[in-house]
Amino acid sequence: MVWWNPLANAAQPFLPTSSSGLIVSLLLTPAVGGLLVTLLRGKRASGVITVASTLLVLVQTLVLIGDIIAEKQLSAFGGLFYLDALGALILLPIAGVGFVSAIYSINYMGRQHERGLLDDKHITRYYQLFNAFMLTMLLVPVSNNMGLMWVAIEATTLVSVLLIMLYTKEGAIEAAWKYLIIATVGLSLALFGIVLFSYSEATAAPSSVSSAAASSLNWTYVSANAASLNPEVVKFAFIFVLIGFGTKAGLAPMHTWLPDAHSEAPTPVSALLSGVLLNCSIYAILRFDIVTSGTLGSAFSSQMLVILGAVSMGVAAASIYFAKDMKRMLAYSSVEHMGIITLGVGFGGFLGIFGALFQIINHAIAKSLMFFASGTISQKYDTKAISEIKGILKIMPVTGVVFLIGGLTIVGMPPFNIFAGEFLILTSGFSGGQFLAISLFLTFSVVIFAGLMKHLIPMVFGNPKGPGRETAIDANPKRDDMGWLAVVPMAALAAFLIMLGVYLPQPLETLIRDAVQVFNQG
Amino acid sequence: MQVPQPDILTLSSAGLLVATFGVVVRRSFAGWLSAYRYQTVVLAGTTAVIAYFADLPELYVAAALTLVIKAVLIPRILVRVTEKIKGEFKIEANPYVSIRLSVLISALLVALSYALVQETLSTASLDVLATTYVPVSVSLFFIGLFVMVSRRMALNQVVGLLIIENGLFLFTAALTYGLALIIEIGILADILVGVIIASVLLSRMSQTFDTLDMTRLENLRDD
Amino acid sequence: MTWRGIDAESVRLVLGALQVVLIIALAPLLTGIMRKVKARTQKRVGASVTQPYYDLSKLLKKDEVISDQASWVFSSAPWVIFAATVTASLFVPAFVPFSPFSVAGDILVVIGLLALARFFTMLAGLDVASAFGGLGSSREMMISSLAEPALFLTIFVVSLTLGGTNLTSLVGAAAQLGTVIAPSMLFGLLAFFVVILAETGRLPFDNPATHLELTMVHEAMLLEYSGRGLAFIEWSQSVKQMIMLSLLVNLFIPVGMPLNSDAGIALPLALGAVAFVAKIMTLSAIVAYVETRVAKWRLFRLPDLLAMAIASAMVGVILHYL
Amino acid sequence: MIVSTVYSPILFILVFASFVSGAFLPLLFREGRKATLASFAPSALGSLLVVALSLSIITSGSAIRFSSPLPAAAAPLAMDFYIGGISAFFMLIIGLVTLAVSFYSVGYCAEYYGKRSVRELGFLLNVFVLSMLLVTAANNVFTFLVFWETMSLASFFLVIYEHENISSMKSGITYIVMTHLGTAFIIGAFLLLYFQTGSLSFDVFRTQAPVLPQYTRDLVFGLAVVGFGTKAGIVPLHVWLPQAHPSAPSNVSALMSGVMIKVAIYGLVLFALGFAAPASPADAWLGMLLVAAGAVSSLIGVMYAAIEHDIKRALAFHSVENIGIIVIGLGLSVVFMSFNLVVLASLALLASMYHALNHAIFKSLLFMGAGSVLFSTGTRDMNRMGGLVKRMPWTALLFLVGAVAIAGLPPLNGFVSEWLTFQALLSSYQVPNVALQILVSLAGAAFALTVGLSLATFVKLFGISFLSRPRSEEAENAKEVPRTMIAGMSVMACLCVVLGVLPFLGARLVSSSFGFDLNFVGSPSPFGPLTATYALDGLTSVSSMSMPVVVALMGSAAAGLLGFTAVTTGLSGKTARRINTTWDCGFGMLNERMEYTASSLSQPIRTVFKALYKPHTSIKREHYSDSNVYMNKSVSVVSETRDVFEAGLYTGAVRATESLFDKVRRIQTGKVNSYLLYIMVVLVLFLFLAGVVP
Repeated sequence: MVWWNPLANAAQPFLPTSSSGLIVSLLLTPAVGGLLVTLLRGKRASGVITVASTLLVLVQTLVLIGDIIAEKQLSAFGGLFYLDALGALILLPIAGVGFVSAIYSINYMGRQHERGLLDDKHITRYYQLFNAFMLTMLLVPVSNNMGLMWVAIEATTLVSVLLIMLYTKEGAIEAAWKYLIIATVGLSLALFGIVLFSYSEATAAPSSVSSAAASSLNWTYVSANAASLNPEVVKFAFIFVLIGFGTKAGLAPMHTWLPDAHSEAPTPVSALLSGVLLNCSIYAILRFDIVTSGTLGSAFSSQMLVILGAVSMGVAAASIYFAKDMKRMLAYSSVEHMGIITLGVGFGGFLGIFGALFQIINHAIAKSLMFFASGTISQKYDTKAISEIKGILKIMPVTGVVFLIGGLTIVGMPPFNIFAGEFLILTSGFSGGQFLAISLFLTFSVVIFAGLMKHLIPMVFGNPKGPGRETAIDANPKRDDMGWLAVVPMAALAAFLIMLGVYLPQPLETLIRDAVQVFNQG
Repeated sequence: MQVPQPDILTLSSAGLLVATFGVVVRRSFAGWLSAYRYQTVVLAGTTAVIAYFADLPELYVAAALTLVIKAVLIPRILVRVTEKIKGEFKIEANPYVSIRLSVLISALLVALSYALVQETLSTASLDVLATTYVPVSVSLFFIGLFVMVSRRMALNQVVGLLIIENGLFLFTAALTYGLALIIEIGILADILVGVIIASVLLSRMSQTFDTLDMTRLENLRDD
Repeated sequence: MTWRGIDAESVRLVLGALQVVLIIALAPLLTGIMRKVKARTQKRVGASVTQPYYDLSKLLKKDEVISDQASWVFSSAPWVIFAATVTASLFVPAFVPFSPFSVAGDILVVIGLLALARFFTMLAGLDVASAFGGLGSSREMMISSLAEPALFLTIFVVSLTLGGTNLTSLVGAAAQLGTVIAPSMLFGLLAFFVVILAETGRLPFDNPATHLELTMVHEAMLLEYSGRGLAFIEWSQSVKQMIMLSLLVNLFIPVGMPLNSDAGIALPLALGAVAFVAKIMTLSAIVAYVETRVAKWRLFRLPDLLAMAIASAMVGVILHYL
Repeated sequence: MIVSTVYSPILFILVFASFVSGAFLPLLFREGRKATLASFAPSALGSLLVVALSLSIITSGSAIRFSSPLPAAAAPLAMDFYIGGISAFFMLIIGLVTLAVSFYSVGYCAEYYGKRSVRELGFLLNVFVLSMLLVTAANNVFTFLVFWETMSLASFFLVIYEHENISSMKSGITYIVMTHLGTAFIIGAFLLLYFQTGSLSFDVFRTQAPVLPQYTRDLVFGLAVVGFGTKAGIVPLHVWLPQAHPSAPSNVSALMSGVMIKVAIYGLVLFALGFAAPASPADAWLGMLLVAAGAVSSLIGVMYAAIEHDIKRALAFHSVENIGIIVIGLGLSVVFMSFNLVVLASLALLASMYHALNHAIFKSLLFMGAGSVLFSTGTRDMNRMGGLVKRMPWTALLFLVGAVAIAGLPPLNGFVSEWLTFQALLSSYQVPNVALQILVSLAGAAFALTVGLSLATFVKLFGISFLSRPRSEEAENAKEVPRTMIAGMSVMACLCVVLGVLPFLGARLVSSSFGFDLNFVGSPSPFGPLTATYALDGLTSVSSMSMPVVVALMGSAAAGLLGFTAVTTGLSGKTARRINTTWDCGFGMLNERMEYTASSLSQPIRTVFKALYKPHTSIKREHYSDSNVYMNKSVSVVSETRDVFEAGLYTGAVRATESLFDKVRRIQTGKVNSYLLYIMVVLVLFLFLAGVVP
């Protein structure tokens, strides 16, 4: 049952007829969007164009997913682009969060403009970069070639650095610099790994030395031949890839750039960075994990993944507990969730992978919601300091409620979706007998829960104005949620959080199941 | 394929290492840049040699592109962008690790790289190109990383990064005779854009912070 | 124990009813005897042993003076206290080794009912807004709550030795054991004796003969009562004393107690009743004598005494198990 | 348990629908009385249905089983429900208390009109009750955990309902964090079972319980005790309870103390007698662990209650005490079960569950009573109350009923379950293990002290709050609460009387819920006695207790006394009653400041147990002039006691954890160089690891 059929039918005249063409048009959409923004230049127009282009991306993604569910895999452009269920699963949050973020941008960037923090030129550049960012991210899951994927991921770094640099204040420059340096170093490690992978094929089949250069870096080829790779080389290749993409995915202790970059970026971008971009790197790790498991068996990569996952949770727990800055706290929470996803993949088994993939979607929704809410809140209070923000519910009732829901979600409270994912991961950990990792998981999640509640509850509840507290909130603040364009995206995301907590729609379930299948076939 | 002469290989790898050490021992931006340029030229030559022996015309293109982008364009961009930056910011006056110790450590890293390659890739049947260049490329990577870790000046870190990229390129060329050309172009484009962005950041940094010393960029931290 | 025969049953019922009437009627006499013994040992002549009856009848005739602060709690307390205490007495075998109601209530029910009476006494003390009442309740709270573990452990010892908590079967079992006193029971006896002193407000816990605010416990709570209400409470107090002493006599000193098999026969029953009267007189004489030998203890030394009782009962339990 | 028929879940769906409508209906109305009715009328209806449903399940011995209509994503995420006798028993508790609380809330919410949102309160309260019901109905791990946490969350929001109050918010955070910690342990217990059995269904857990390896059983049991113990408030995991329960609105306090901690007991029962049920004498120590924990909890709970002067906090500490008593019974049941003494195990379980039922009833009654006092006087401090018996006669009477019941005095229900618990403790001599015998008797002594102290505490609670002179203006001007509130309390007071006077009804209810043979408790008549049978050295003796007879005898004693006085006064002429002032030693100016207060009343107890309370007294003097220290202008004495568990155990543990994590987070130095170094180190480390590990 394809529940988006009516939507797809309506969009049909504007879409290429063949599914593989759809991949290309998917990539073209943000490119065209960016071009139009450059040409038209209006503040209002660029926003509308971006929303339209992301909407189009979303529609195309949904159609593509429908096709993937039906046909399992698609390829285009002479095998350069390839999409299967796993890639489609990553595509979904990119398109979804991208669209919501574009809507939110109109309101948020508009207000930043009103307050004189940004001028017209900045706004145009913002929307150009936004489209470029979408393009680079979309490129990651659809590329069949490891090298191309690497290029795309490196490109996301560069574009997002530019987005962070939109502000010229000290923090933004510092964050952008650290992000650029660390991510680039990390990614060059990943490229080492990719080359080693490629080499492991060459050594396995010496006759194909010359052809190795071209097709050997394709997923389709590598995963089919995983068993014949040189195990010794694959082992080291995986370590390089894991640490390299792990840096970009924000796994501790390579996560150091993440809190800076995510907290200094414009809020809609923070949402994309945390909710979507991290997934792209996780996706890369997943792909290489498939190959490595095919060559070495799953024990080796599992061990590495579990170690990194547990460390990430621990570091995130410590930092969340002592957080002072709202957005940094959320950024650390992303580190935590990347850790959880990594743990899920490391635990393995159907449930572990299913949980991890489910968690990718859950986290994308929850974290973008949290960043949107925090953006609205920090605009209202004119600060990001946790101690300065009190009584959100009294000033912004809707924002307060969704912020609370999001907060409870990211700490893994039922009946919200992240709990379901974490439960699956825990279950798989137990069935694998990984008791040390599980007890660390539980301990850290309790610490994170305690830390987040300690910060979140006084922010949401209480009185906005207290004795001895000087904030931008005047004595009798008007109840105001900063416009419907800010509220609607958050409310929609919150609805998804609750729905996915108790009920997973059939198509999404099939998609995740197929993605797990991709995993298990490799 | 023809078996290349060992002396060419040894010479070129020695040249690469010497250029790298040049970056380590020098204190000024101009010095680093010239060492880097020299290294890149040697690298392009080496790639051409590999292309010749492996008989891969694609690799010639990659070598040429490397020469143009890395040896010409990137230094030029860096020089152009950093023109306005005060001279004193371009000098590594007080690194975390002294220059003398840095040289020692770099030498150690070279040894480590050889050992590492010996350890990890011994089972695979490496051809003579790979046995020569892979350890060198790994040393470039480690030394580049070491430079980035031990230096305080932002410009020095950019140079460290560029050395890493060179190591990477050599690694690719030596081990798998390069990636597909389109990928190579993509990588080079990424590097180029990266350097441009880095230089824009550098000039903003010098305006905003009035320094390029990384010790001033420690405001975003948790305590 | 089975008593299926109708005749035996009705005899028991009659005897049991007689026993209850005797307990209620003779309880003030026991108080009088104790006062007399006390006076004698203090080289006083003392009032007649029937003096408590005169007191009661006088009080019943007198007008009541009620505090303007008192509520219905104050006025209902004497009724509740009396009803609870008298009901407790129904379950206690005293003159005869059984109680007709025993199947409906055991030793724990007896203690519960006495606690109910105490609860209302304490509330009544607080109700009249007098500092004395609060003082009495406060002290009673401490003493009674500390006496509770000693009492429970004593019951534990008794129940372990004799089986169950049903009073009739306990007394029957005690008679079965005869004069043999197990070491565990000896410690239990010691603890129970202390508990009786605490529960009935004798020295060194409380001086029943004084109204000094420094030393009062029980009397302080009753300070506002007069006339009929006071009569009820005084009477209940005597009954309670009677209950406690009967328990001690029949559980720990089963000398002369008719055996189960003799429960229906007149002679052993009569002998048993005589033995009981003799024992309880002796015991009250001992209590009275002890009272002349000790002074009232300082309030915060009392926990030491109770702790001793607890320890003693605990030793009893352990001795039983070992 | 024999499942004779399987009901259709239609009644349960109706229950679900009523609570859901209770949650969402008020959102359609404006704040005020209509919204209040819209949320509490459905909840009253729902709880009536729950009572009907659970009673029909219990009496018919049947069960309901159904699954969620929504398809689950993965098998572990399926929703599955099963309502058997045990679930039905706890549902009955929930239903009864919710019924009373729904009535009560209608009046109580009037306090909030115009101040804060009644709609929120109604929403949360309905969600809270519904989630508790669903926890007891859950039949697999995921379902249980989802509703368990929903329950925690809803109650947490209710605790911080008055969130402008900083202390309220703090106690809420303590609560939710501790309860989450508990949940982590519960997850551990469940998933360990999953590891062992390969299934997440409770059905499989039940059937696999006997073949569980010993160490798994021990571990699962331990984890469950810690997990559920946190929610139930077993010492030393109780720290949150006396903070959170009083902070909530009183109708919620009634639900939390009366019902929510019973849901934790349900979880404990699930493990102690089901998933990790004892199989051999080697498991006896698990039961003994519970007995010890219960004894300590009851004692510590009542000791803190004894010195408390905040009426709701005192009641919350009493919840700790009563949970202790329940746990003692449960532990004894486990001990007996492990020696295969089935009859005794049933007796102990009967005692425990009867007390759970009783505690739900009288504790909710008392919290509602305290809420009424709060409603009228606006204070929770007993030192500012007094004289309320004349101003709020109904509340006073109902509170007194609750106090008599909870103090374990005949003829009300508290006595019955404590009698049963005593019997269970006394019968421990049949356990063939001297160490256990002695330990149980020690626990018995602790239990006895608890009972004694709780009597004392309720003298204080009732006496200071309701009796003597008003100690403040608020108390002076207090008025009786609205009729709906009285009605809510009356329901519970009636149940106290019914379950006390007709204990056989309660015993029957428990035994048919838990499916054990009732032969040992006596003949099946509502007026019959409760009986416990002993076998000792061939001497069989019976202890029995018949509360109807006791009540009848008390009535006749009182009637007899009435007759006696009528006769005597008839002989000697009528006596008069005169009203006069309380005797004041001729001072003439007796006022409320001379009365005993809550603190002074409990002062002897505080002195006796000062080793535990560690009271800290500070005296502040102000002089007329600094030169003359003998002329005091004013002297103020502040005496406070600290919770030694909070200070000793938790503060230390939290500090240690914090300092550890504080070190970890400092890796975020702000230096890009060190960040790069981390990457390098991790790389080298992993390469090394890969080289070493084949």
